[in-house]
Parts: sequence; C-alpha cells; structure tokens
Amino acid sequence: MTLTKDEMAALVARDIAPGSFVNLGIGQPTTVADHLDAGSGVVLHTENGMLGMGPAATGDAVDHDLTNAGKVPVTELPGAAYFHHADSFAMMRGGHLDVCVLGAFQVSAAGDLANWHTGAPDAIPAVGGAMDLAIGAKQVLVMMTLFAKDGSPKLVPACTYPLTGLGCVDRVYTDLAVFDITPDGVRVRETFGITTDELAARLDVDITE
Amino acid sequence: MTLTKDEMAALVARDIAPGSFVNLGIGQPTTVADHLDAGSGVVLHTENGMLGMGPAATGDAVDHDLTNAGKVPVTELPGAAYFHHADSFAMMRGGHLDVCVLGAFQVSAAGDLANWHTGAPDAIPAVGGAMDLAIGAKQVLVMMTLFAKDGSPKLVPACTYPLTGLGCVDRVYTDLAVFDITPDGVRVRETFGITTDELAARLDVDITE
Amino acid sequence: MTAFFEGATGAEEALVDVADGATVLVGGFGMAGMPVDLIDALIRQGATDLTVVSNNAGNGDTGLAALLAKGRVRKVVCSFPRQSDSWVFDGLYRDGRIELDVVPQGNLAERMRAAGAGIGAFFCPTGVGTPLAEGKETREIDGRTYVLEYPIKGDVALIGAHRADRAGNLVYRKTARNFGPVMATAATTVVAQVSDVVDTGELDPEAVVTPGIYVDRVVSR
Amino acid sequence: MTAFFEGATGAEEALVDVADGATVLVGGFGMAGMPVDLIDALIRQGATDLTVVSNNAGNGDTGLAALLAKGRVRKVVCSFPRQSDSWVFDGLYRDGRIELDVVPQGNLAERMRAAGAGIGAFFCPTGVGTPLAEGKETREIDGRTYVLEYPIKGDVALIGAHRADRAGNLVYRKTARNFGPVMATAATTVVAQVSDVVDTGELDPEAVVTPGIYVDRVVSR
Repeated sequence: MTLTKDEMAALVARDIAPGSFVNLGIGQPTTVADHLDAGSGVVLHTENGMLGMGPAATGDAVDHDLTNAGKVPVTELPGAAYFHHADSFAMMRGGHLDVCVLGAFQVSAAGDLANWHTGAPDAIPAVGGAMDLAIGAKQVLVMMTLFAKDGSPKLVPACTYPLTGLGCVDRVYTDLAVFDITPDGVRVRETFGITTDELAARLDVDITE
Repeated sequence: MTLTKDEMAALVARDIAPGSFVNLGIGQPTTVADHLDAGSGVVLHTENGMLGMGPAATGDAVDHDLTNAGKVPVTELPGAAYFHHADSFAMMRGGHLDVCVLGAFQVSAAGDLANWHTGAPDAIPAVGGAMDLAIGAKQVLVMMTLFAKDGSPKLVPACTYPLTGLGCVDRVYTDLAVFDITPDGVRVRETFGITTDELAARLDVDITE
Repeated sequence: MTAFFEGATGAEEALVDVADGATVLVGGFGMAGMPVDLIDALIRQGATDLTVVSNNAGNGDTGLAALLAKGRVRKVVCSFPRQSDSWVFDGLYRDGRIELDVVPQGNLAERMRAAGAGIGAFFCPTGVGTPLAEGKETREIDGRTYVLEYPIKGDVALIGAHRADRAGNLVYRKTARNFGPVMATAATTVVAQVSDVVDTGELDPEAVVTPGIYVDRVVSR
Repeated sequence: MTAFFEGATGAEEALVDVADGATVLVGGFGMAGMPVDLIDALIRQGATDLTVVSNNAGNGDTGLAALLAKGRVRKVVCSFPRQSDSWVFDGLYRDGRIELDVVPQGNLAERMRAAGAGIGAFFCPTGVGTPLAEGKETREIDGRTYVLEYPIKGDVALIGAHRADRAGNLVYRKTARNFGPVMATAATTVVAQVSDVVDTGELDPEAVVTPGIYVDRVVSR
C-alpha cells in the first residue's frame, strides 16, 4: 500500500533521533511535528527566530507576535529562546541544526534539490529560507510524492526545475519508497506496495537496494 | 604654558558633542571621562561589550564581571546594555561610534596612526582593539605629547613605527598644540605656550593655521 | 541621542526627511514586527521612487501593501513576495510596474548585518549553483564553493519593537524580533515603532536587544 | 542534548575527549568570563600540543597561565598577550617555546563568528596597511580597501557563563559575556562553566544569549 501524507510524516518523525534540533519546512513537512514523541526531546527551530517552538496556537493562545515560518500562530515550550534573523540563519548556515525536512518539486540522483520555483515564466519567484536550509542542516530530508500529477517522476537524473541547492539532500521520503542519496548512488531503504524492480522500471534513475 | 595631561583630557572632553557615543582607549584617554559633564548625555562604550559604562568602581561596588577594556572594575549607568564581542566590534567597525580617543606613538601628516608596537625586535606584539577602533569610529581623536622623551616629534611626515591604521586620525591633542588632520594638510587649531612659527620650526611636517 | 515622538502625527514628524529615491528597510516577518504605523506615516509623508527591503512584499491591503498600491515603490528586495494575500504586489509585478530582487532569506539578513558591521563583502555558501547566484563571483575555500555577497545598506530603517527606554534601548516580543535588530544596524536613520516607552534604567541591561546607539527616533502609540 | 556535570571531577569528565593537537577556544577577557575550573580540569586531563585561541595569553600563575606553564600549548592566537601579569607567556615567548599569532580583537571575534555562521571568508577593513595584514589578500570595494579574513574554528570551546537551564540555554553576567557567545558557535564541542543550573523554563526566552543548541556540556560548581 502506498503511504498517505500522514504516514509519510510519521515515518520521517520515527527517523529523527531523540534530542535533535530540527527545522520543518513550510507545508507538508510541518505535519511531522504531530508525530514527534513529546518525550523525545526534539527541539524545533523556526527560521523567524526561535528554538523550542510548540504546536500551533488555538483560541486564547493565539499571539500574533509568535508565529512559525508559515506565519501560523504557534506556542512556546519551556526552554525556548528567541533571536534575530541574522542569528537564526547563522545557526542554519553554520551547520548547527541536526535535521531539516523540506518539500520538493524534484530531487536528483546526486541530491540536488529543486523546491522553490517551477520555472514557469509567469511565476513570481519566492525563495524564503529554502536555500539556506538546504545547504545548512547536517541532514536534509525531503518529503514528496514520488510522481507528479502528470505521472512524471520527481526523483530524476538531473533537475529540470531551477535548483535550490546542489548535492544537499540526504534522504527522500515518498509515498512509494524511501531513498538514501549516497556517494555510490540512490539506495532504496523501504518500499510501500511496490517492489524495487517495479520502481526501477518507472524511474530514470539507477536505484539499488 | 604647555598643557598637563589633565588639561589635555579636559580639552578633549570639551570637544565631544553632547549625546555622543564614545570609546576611550586604554591609558591616558580613559581620563577624558573625568572631565565629561554628567548632563552631557555622552555614552561610553567599552570594547569588551558594554554601552553606558560608568566611573571606576571602588569598595563594595567592585564586581569582577564588570570591567573596562583595561580590565579595571567599572560601574554601570542607567540605560546600559551588554553585548558579546562580535556585536561590540561590529558596532565599532560599522561606524556607529561617534568618537574614539586613542593614545599614539606617532601620527603622520596624512593621519596614519602608530600606537600598538614600538617596532623593537624584542617587543611582544599586542594589538587588542586598537586597529578596530582606529578604522571604526566616525571621529578618531589622538592624545599624546608632541615630542618623545628623546625630543623627536611624534607628529611626523610618515610613521616609522608599525602602523595601526591608515589615514584614520582626525585630530591630535598634544601638550603644545591641537592639530586637525585635513585633506589639505595639518592645521593648527590652538597652541599652548608656543607660537605656530616656533612649532613649525620644530616639526618636519608642514603646518598651517 | 534618540528623539521621541508620539502617535500618528509624531510618526509623520519622525519620517519628515525620508527622501524620494531612498532605500527603506522595513522590519517584520509577515505582520509580526511590521511597523504598520510608520508605513502609514510614510504613505502620508509622500516620498516616492523608493526601494523597499523587507522579507515579504506586503499582505492584504494595509501597511507595505498600501505603500505599494500608491505607486511609491520602484523596487522590492525580499525573500518571499508571493503569499496568499500578496495581491497588490502580484498585480504590480505582473504589470511590470515594480522591480523585484529575490534574495535568500538568510542572505538578506546577513547582507544587512554586513552593512551594519562594516564588512565589505562575504563568501556565503547559500544559493551556490542556483539561479540566484548567477553572474556572481564564486570561490572554493577548503573544498566548499561560496558566492560573494555584498552588504545591503538602508537610508532609513522602519522597525517594530516592543518597548523602548529613554536612552533608545529596545526590546522585542517573541518572533516579532525577526529583522528589527539587524535592520537597526544597517541604516543611516533608524525609526522604531514601540508599544510603550519606559524610563531609562527600567530595561534589564542584560536583555536589551538593540542598544540605543542604533536608534535615532522612537515613535510610541 | 546538553550533558550536565558537577564540580572538579565533573569538569574532568566533561573534557575527557580533548585530543592532543586540538584547537581550544578559551573565553574571557582578562579574568572576566574566564572558565578557570575548565582550564584546571584541562591541565589535569593532560592534552598537549594545543592551539589556544583567547583574547589574552594568561594572567598571573593560574588558569590559562598555568596551562601554558605546563608546556601544553604549542601556539596562542590572541589579540593582547602582553599584560602586566603575563609573565608566564612572556617567558615562553622569549625562549621561543611558544608560537604567537596576534589578531586584532575584532577580527578574532568576527573570524570565530564566521566559523559559527558558515561564512567562508569576509572582507574586513581592520588592519589594512598594517603589519598584521601583510601577505593577506586585499580588495577595494566601493572605494575602501579591505583584507580577506578566514574563519577560526575550534575543536573545543571552554567558556564561562552565569547560569544554564536544563536545556543548555545560557545567560551571562555583565562584561563577563565577552567572547563566550561567539566561541559557543564556533567549536565542535562546547563546554560551559556556570555558577548554577536552573530548571528548564526558568530563564526568560527573550533574554537567553546562547541557545542550548550550541552547548554540549555544562559544568556547575
């Protein structure tokens, strides 16, 4: 059976080591937080200047001075710290985050990431912190469906969309399989409702078990 | 009459505009603080991470976590702020201090400053924050005797001692005269117990009134 | 020394010398930390042909979006113009009536920090091999490739903070801190909008985020 | 996650993996912020052939001076070795038994900040035209000359702070803050000596200076 989005998020959460400092990208990656065990000691970073971010705020807890990178009101956990944007991105760029989780349009076999721009001529470019996260975290995890709506694979020999970062992706979580990007090529870690041979037949990328 | 050190310090203090942010170098320049009017709103910066530094601490007020750049215990004034070393020197380097006052071995007619190293082969080099201050503050004032103990002038055509900074000095306060370093040359602002002509005869630098 | 102003009239007074063609750094991440009162005053003040440096390019129809709608902004330098409610910017951009310089968010912050810290340029790993680094100088250092990035300096910074004391020291609230402290170092004239002003000595010197040396004018509500 | 240790034995335990030949960043400006307990533990631990990066090169006969006196330090990188009470360093230097790299104080701080912030190198105006910039790459940018400076990264940082919480967040006291927060970002392993440890949640999140992400080990007295 292929994974639901929620199952993918749970899978990512399972692989995050206790005590890790983690940044979850806007959109789908944000849902990973719902699957992190409160006792794991995982500390969430938000690029807009906070460590120790808690769940989304509701009701009276909504404070417009306290939002995540997606501008959604969030909460503060004990042990939180605030800092300004230059310090926040120094933390990212300097390699201090253990993990970041990002969505993607495409990932190449060499770990190149494309997730900020479709390349459409009329699209308004907007990058946010994606490029900083892509090159900064010790481990970059991607969550995406393996195939686009038109059926084309999103794990590709070389990205055709504009790049976010070069050779930065370590692992790709998809609805059909989890892949490790290694110096020796793309390795399949797990498949869901499909065999590695079947996957190989549908991808233009060499994959091994 | 030539000026005493104390009179020189008073003269420097007189020329600092109310409300200025000022760094006073180690040694002689530190005494300028004694002549600043408390009502002037001048705020003192110390390179080791503080704005709003007060006078030297005595008795029970001594706190070894609160010192000036010369490691002398000082006090904190209302409105003080602490920051770390990178922020403190960013403040200096970024041109945010209005004035710094430094001692000197030599100043050249072009405003080059030599104040960190005698050039003696057996001297242990030690620069501290002198180079950062020299190039950072909006206005760099030097306090020194005009002649060394051996009688040689310290305002020179070109520094023979190792440099601290190039073309950075704006004004030189000495026991015999105050000089402005301008793009058009060295201008005498004031003399003490000596005429400009007498001064000119004793210096290798062209000076004008 | 920091000058103090109050209310809407005070805000206008504090911005009286913003010139046409100025580069204006505008704090905030979305609406958190956005100095809305100052932007409103800037709209009334009338300066035009502005370059605005801000993380986003306006939300809804107020604040930065209103300034854009008035046609006062020639160019936006930001990391993320495209948002669900950025219709004002979107329209101007599609009509070719506004320039856009997209900068990765960390570079935006670090380039302003460099301006404030007297750094002439810096080698940064962000964006290497991407369209946003095209045409820029690169260098390999210790086996890693870096792009050379230059400072972004403002003529004016408009920032939102939580509280000021009479010495101009500022503290912020939660993630509304964001770009404020960096922008305060990077502009010739820094104007902060705050919720309240307390006596000098009432802020904890250990907790001051922006020392008064960086703050020229404070506008309280 | 931050590990916690107590007392002299704890300090030794916290430094057990410091290797011979390591680069050790040592906080403090004079004695303010100097992590004396950690230096004492390092002396007992025995690592040698060290490079020490610190603002000064030891005062009197204790702390850093004692480490130097034991012959454990191959090289000192600092801004101001020569002080009235730096006789230990002075003697070693005059005997040619220790290397010295003098770095302007702001460059020392900024180069460690660069290491912590992932900056590959930066153009800095400090020291242009002086002996300390000799042989370094220079460039004119916007009419001003800059020297290219590279990051200084530590294997270990030993810093003194005031208080930690159980999440490893640190606050400092007055000018004892100095190099601590910068060094905490610039080393692979960061060990902080603190006066006391409080429960997580007891430090004001607005006033945390070094977030726990930077702190590997905390030693309390």
